[in-house]
Amino acid sequence: MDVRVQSEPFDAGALLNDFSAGHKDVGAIVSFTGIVRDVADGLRSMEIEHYPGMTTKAIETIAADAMARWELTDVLIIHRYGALTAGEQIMMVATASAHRSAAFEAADFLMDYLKSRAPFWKKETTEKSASWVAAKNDDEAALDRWS
Amino acid sequence: MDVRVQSEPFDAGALLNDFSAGHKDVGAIVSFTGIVRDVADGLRSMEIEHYPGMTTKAIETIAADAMARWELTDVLIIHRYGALTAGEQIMMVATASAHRSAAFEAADFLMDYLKSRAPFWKKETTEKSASWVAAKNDDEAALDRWS
Amino acid sequence: MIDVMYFAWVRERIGLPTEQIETSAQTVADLVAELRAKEERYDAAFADITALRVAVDQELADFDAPLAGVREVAFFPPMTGG
Amino acid sequence: MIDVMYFAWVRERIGLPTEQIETSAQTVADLVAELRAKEERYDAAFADITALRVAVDQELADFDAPLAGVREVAFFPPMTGG
Repeated sequence: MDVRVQSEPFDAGALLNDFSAGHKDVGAIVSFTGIVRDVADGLRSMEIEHYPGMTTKAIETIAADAMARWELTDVLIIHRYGALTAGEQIMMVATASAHRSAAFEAADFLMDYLKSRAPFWKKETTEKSASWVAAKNDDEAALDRWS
Repeated sequence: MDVRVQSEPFDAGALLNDFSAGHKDVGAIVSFTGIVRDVADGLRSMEIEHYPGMTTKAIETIAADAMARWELTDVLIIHRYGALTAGEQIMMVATASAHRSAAFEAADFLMDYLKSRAPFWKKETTEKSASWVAAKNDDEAALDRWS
Repeated sequence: MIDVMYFAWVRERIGLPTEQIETSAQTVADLVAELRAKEERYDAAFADITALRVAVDQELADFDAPLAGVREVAFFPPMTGG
Repeated sequence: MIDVMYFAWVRERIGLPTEQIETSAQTVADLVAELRAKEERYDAAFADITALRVAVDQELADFDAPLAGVREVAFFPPMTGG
């Protein structure tokens, strides 16, 4: 399990290759990369605040839940904080499994939980205004899929 | 849409980075990489036969179906043929979308259809014997999820 | 003349990947019947039609698909890509 | 003494990221009541408790969680990671 919380950009392709290397028992690798989208008013920056004392622990708990729930060989999670601009990569998860469905479901699960249970908060500053991104009711509802 | 059918290995990481580059309207990228797994008797080689006249067309049809069904910005599909050994990458799909669920579902859909509707056949040669991989009833049943 | 192609174990059982066949078969099923009558190895390959799939002019088709104007027919087991 | 932390708009509304608080509150809810009584900006930040989440010693908790032995309490809006 590899969990990284960092402000620096990351190289998703290099990380995917490192993650894939040296697993002969793995048949399936799924990756998800989240990217800052531009918004209607023109995004000047996306500021991601986090709770340093809690973030890594919270993500490790989510990753351990996934590994307990599916037959996974490995899990990678990277999440950035700080100021990002449109087009930048915010975060990435990767899952490795002997089974395709396990790799897909676990990656989807990780994303649902990272969204609602890892202590990050996004603030969008556009050319016109600045506001905290509101959590969606859907985000919470998404967790019910896994209970 | 980018569809490649080739015998040569590919660099999944480099392809993922190329695929991700230059999309500011994309929030989510999902990739799936399929890897040749070792088997109990020791895999000497996995031979993938295909139907050259049909393969690319069949895959393009599957990719077009996915793009008609979900709001996707782009789709990448690479599938190899020829002789592979354990640990080698067989194929890769990547999907880009503004929406996470669309990217996940479309990648899952592409995999289900590539498995049962693209003209590839796998033959495993182990230290003891050689045999064609049989399609699973599950593979066909998986397609019903999308109808 | 139709190009008939075989893949995977169908190819191995029949012993060749492709052949040109002079036929007046109206449907794929008719063509299969002709092939089975031809030689033992064809009869064996086509014994269980439910284990086979067919493509007509490079698109998946049914065994009752008509052959009028068709240039290429391929027989193979269920696909195992991905 | 408990370290109390605020994140996102809770931090902005209260105007500071963290403070040490001398309290005899038995639960998180008691602590919230104490804070609300303190100053208008706290009262405003905690006005709608359903819009807030709380972590006790860096783990998500409920507002009725006990504070005995607790060193750190954090208040924040629902998370928006991913």
